[in-house]
Amino acid sequence: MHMAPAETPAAAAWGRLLDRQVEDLAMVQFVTPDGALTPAGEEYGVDVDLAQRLHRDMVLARRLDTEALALQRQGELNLWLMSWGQEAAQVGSIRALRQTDMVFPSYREHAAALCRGIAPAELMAQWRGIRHAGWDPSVSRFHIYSLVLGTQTLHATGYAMGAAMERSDEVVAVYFGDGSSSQGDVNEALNWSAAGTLPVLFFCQNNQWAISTPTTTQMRTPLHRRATGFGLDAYHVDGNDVLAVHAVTDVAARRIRAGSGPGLIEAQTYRFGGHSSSDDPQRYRTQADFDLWMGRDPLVRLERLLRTLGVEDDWFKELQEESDAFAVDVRSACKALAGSDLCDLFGNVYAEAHPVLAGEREQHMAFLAALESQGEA
Amino acid sequence: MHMAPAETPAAAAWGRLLDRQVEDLAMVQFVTPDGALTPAGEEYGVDVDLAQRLHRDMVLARRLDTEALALQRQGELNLWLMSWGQEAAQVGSIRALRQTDMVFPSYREHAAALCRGIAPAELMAQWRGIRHAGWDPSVSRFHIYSLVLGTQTLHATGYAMGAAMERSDEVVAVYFGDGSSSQGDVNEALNWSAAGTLPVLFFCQNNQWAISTPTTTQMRTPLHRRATGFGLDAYHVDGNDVLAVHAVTDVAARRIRAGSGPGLIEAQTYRFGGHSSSDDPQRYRTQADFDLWMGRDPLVRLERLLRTLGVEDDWFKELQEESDAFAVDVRSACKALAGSDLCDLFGNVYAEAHPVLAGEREQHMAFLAALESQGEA
Amino acid sequence: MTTLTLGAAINAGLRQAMTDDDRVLVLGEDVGVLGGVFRVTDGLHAEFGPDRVVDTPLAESAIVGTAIGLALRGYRPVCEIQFDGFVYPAFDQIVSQLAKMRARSGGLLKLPVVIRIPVGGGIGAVEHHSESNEAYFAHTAGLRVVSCSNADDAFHMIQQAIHSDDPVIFYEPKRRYWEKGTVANEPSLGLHQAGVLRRGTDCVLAAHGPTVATALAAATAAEEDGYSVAVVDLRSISPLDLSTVRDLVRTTGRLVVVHEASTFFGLGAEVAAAVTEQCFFELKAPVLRVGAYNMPYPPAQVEDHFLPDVDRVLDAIDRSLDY
Amino acid sequence: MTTLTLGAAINAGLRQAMTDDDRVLVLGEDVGVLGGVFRVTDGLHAEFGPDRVVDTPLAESAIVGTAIGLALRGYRPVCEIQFDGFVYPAFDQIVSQLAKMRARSGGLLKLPVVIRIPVGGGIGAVEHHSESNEAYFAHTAGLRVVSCSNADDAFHMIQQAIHSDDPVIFYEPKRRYWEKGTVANEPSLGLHQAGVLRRGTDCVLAAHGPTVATALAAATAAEEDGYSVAVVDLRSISPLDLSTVRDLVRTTGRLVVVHEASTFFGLGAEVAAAVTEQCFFELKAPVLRVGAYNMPYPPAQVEDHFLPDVDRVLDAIDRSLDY
Ligand SMILES: Cc1ncc(C[n+]2csc(CCOP(=O)(O)OP(=O)(O)O)c2C)c(N)n1
Ligand SMILES: Cc1ncc(C[n+]2csc(CCOP(=O)(O)OP(=O)(O)O)c2C)c(N)n1
Ligand SMILES: [Mg+2]
Ligand SMILES: [Mg+2]
Repeated sequence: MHMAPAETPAAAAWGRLLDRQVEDLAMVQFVTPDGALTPAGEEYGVDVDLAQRLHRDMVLARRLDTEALALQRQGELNLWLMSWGQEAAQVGSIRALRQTDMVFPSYREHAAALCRGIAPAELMAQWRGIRHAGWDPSVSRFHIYSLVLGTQTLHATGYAMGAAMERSDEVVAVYFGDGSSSQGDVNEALNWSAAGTLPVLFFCQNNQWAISTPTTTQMRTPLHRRATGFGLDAYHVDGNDVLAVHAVTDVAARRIRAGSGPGLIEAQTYRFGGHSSSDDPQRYRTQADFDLWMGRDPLVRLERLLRTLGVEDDWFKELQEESDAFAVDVRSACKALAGSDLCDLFGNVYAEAHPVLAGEREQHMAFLAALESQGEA
Repeated sequence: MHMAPAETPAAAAWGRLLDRQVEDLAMVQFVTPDGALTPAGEEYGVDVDLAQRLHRDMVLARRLDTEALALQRQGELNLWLMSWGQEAAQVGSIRALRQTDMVFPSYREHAAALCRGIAPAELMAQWRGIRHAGWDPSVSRFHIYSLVLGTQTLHATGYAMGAAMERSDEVVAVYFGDGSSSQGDVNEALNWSAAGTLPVLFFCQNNQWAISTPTTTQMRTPLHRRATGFGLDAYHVDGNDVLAVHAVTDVAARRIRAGSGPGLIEAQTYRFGGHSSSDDPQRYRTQADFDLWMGRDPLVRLERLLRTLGVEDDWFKELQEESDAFAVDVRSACKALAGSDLCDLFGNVYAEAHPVLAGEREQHMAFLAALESQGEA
Repeated sequence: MTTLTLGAAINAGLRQAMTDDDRVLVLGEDVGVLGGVFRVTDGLHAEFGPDRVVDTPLAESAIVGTAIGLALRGYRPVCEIQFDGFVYPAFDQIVSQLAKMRARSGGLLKLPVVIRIPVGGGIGAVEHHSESNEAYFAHTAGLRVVSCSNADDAFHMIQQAIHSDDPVIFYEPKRRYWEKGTVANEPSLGLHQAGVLRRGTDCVLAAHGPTVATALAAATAAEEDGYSVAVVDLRSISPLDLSTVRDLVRTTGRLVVVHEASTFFGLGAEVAAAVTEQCFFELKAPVLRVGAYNMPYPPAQVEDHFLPDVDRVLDAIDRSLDY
Repeated sequence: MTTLTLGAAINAGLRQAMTDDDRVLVLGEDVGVLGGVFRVTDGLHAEFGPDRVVDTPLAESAIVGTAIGLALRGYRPVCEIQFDGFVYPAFDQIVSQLAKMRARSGGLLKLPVVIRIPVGGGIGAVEHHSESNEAYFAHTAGLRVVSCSNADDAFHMIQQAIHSDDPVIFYEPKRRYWEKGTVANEPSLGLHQAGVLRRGTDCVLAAHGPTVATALAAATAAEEDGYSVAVVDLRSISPLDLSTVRDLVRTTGRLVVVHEASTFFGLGAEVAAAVTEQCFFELKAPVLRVGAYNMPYPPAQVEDHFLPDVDRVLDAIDRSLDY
């Protein structure tokens, strides 16, 4: 990995200082892309019922994504960021947490959000430009999306300070991307949570790209290795293998609940779509790369495994029907989404009375009234 | 280090994921506190001439510190931050670099600054409130002090981007403290320089305190371990052992020049004084701690070694005389430091013409003139 | 009724707030064992323990970012930023997260976070330790910005800020920390009300925080020259209590705004624009501004010439009266 | 003389500057292979290579911090911030380092860094993608802040900004990226001069960047109602070219400032305060401001009601004329 230095006596004598490089963690995988169990998968065993539930979560999430992209193309949404390809990472992790564990998502966690009972309409409201955030985090225990990259890792850390103070056995989970890990905030959060032995689970979906920027531009070593350096328990998992993700998250969460401090899971995955509906990934990545990863589709692999394990065709058909019905709901829910008036928003800024804003609201109402009377005149 | 998780089959099976913790690097030491060579020191050998030069640097630096603190107590300086106790870390490292290597200091690197030919008056100007920075970095290749913690690590990284682009064999060195390592900027710099294989040498003086906050509050693992996680070559050295610091810096610099990417040296040290002349360290640390570290004084240890190696009393006496003469110069230089007028500062803000500021300058001059004529009237 | 320094009054206010409500936490660099570099949190660590008075790692973005997380969990964190010039690493968390999160959530979330900032010059400090940055936060919708100038206000305003369900930037005039004043048992004004310290018929001076004393001294000096000058302590910078200022200006027709920050895009501009709009026909002279020149805070040796002082305020009053 | 979109004009200006001087570098997120999310750096990576067009890691503080290091080594870096709302993580490096380093060094160091920011609303974007934050930087001594409104200015101003030995915040009105205009071979104005786009005798509109077109449209509409309205494109926000504005105001006695940022502590306040001070007796009405309300930029669905539009400008003209 390193170029040899000019060999001097000093360098020769002290070069060994550097020998103790950290080894990268092997990636945990239970199911191969063609649906076979790995030795680790065999050892762990498969809970078929769980696997079916996870599969259903993934199928519906993918359907939402497909429908939403289509709605964007039809002009019903301003923008959509697909989680396509990352369903296993999201579903596997969130399903291994308790419903009461608070989650701080980034902005691509639609599959995770659905698992927390957030409705498609609530998810789409933001991208239709109706609201900045569509759901109530106190109900779903799923915080609103954070679009300023990495900021949410500190919110999770603070939330976990509270949990630690209260001696609660909660885990506070936070999602972020490979690109975001270059932000100061994320590193402050890793360090702060480690120093404070806080119950935070950092979950990085390493989908290998930050818009057009590959992970190799962001970092020299894999993120799980960096996390170890900060003193977190780090895990490296095949992010397209929902069973492995679920198992690793389960282990990590147990350790965190037991008080061992924060953990980080790096889930190796790939986004099949563009960064967003505005992005054309062909400008920066190859068809070969895409094809390679298409061969590692999380849904295909689990379906193969399930079929091998004897899940019948009927079950898949029923799921397909459920998914079709869901798609109809998604489309109509999207189109039904109508927003509020600008006038209503003045009241959302401050919790308490605010004379400047109140004055501006009045001014705005007067302006509208004048406009209207002009229109009439 | 970690609490045991509730033992479940999953945890048992996958607990081994965590076994590969990074080992902390042993601290390199050549000279023990009582002046004896360690086996490593024996193996490396002592260049007595170099050792004498380093000792002289340290003695003068300490003298500057003592005088400056006295001057502060007399009201001649507004503030002073001593490098007392950290002379070996600073002198050993900067003397292992080339004079042409650019250095980005923090704010406590007076010993290093003196080695770069910066005059005591230039150093004291800032703390007497005369100027914000007292020297010309293009002459000393020692950037102005950065008081906003950690910001300079990114400047060094950018400077090194230029060096890398030009295929130069420079090293860009940057000093910072243990506390500062919690800042986002420092971690962005570690990551960015590693990702870009840039010739930056990060030098952390871990003096165990950030004002009243101990290193244990800042981080869970030692900094050199974190650096390894980011993919830097990391070194851990006894920062009170000037010969070890010099040797380790030499190795690190050679590797960096050879193109292996950034390195980080963590120098274990202690500040004997308060954080600044305004600080009372007895509020937060114990006498026992202080006494322990007093027993590890970098100057005492090197003097013992030098005497063992046959350096004569005369040499130490001459050095004492030089130091006394230096002290006289320091005091008179300080008192001679007079500043500029506010009026002169308007021209320092922008390199090019600026009508708003020019107008304000005129306004100010008119005000002064009016005031004067009133005074006369 | 008791006599305290301004610094001790904030300390007492924090203690009171922490006693009244155990969801109130204090966090920042060196706020615990040391009691803060200005000793404003002195004794709180001993009294309330390390869970409620948290010595944090050295990272301002994280101080504010974790405070947001704590607030989302129901706590009322009070962050200390050690010096004005060190708030910028937290700017993103303050401006994009703390300020906007309530609006972003459609009014669902509340963020009762207070950020205490010792502010301004006059103590002979090195660079980055004497800044006045209220304009950045006042221009940021979603924040409240207040500034205390004396012990009584300090004691009450810090508690009112903590009681507020909105985020509050709380400025403490560091060169006035050691000035004593009497502290009443009850506050006489709401957090966002300006206080009229002195009535006058010729001209109004509006100031806040560290320059209130300067304005009062200037008013006294002007009196000797035969002018009757009113002084209003704005106390709240966002929202501004314009009606109090306006009422005074309607009598005098003249207003001078005094602050330490650069005048360019500063508080004086907002006050001038708003008052002029509302009192256009009453104004006998344009609203004048006395503040910093458009340059970074200079070295300590010249700060006395840089800071708005009585002479510069008197000069502005003269210019106003000359119209 | 050629016709380009505003975005393509900046691209051409960057290419010209890079061709003229090989110390000019471009760095930012996705500026290389992709050519930026708005394609403003399209083709530069292919033409100048990865050393001079740098796809950076995702860290704004580091983008500006390393640009400072590059500038200290003699380069002239041009940073791209992907969207207005993402400049805040770099705020500390901009405000404490980039802006102040020259003054801190006693005038020894120079920092020729340009920070390009696509700014403002109107493209139906999600939160944090439609902000107008010029006031923060204008209030920061040591920076220059400019804003282009059309292709011709875009082409020349980006080059003038790069030639400047001072740090320049360069605003690009993102909703105007696709608007075409003719580009002259030579600039007609200096970087910090305002441009008079339209003369008029009843009222002056001052705008910059995205609202210049709004102001022009309003002036045209007002003409139909029989009013003669002048329009000035401020172009430079710091320093402000007050003399050009003042000259126009001396004829009309009325001024309305139009911008997308919140009026509270915004550009309009500074212009109002300064112009009122200098034209007190000429003003027939207070300087009026049309800008954002004191709230975070709202969801896209209502942005048309939020952004200053022709109706709101006309309303302000009416109010001004009513005095
Ligand atoms: C602070 C900040 N800078 C820039 C952006 C613009 N941006 C949005 S997403 C993105 C890439 C994020 O990559 P990654 O973290 O890997 O997440 P992914 O999109 O791959 O899920 C960028 C640069 C932003 N949202 N926030
Ligand atoms: C961004 C920022 N925050 C806070 C401070 C105030 N401050 C000055 S020095 C210091 C402690 C620094 O500790 P460390 O980095 O270990 O350096 P040392 O003083 O021990 O050399 C603090 C908190 C600062 N200068 N900059
Ligand atoms: Mg990614
Ligand atoms: Mg330290």
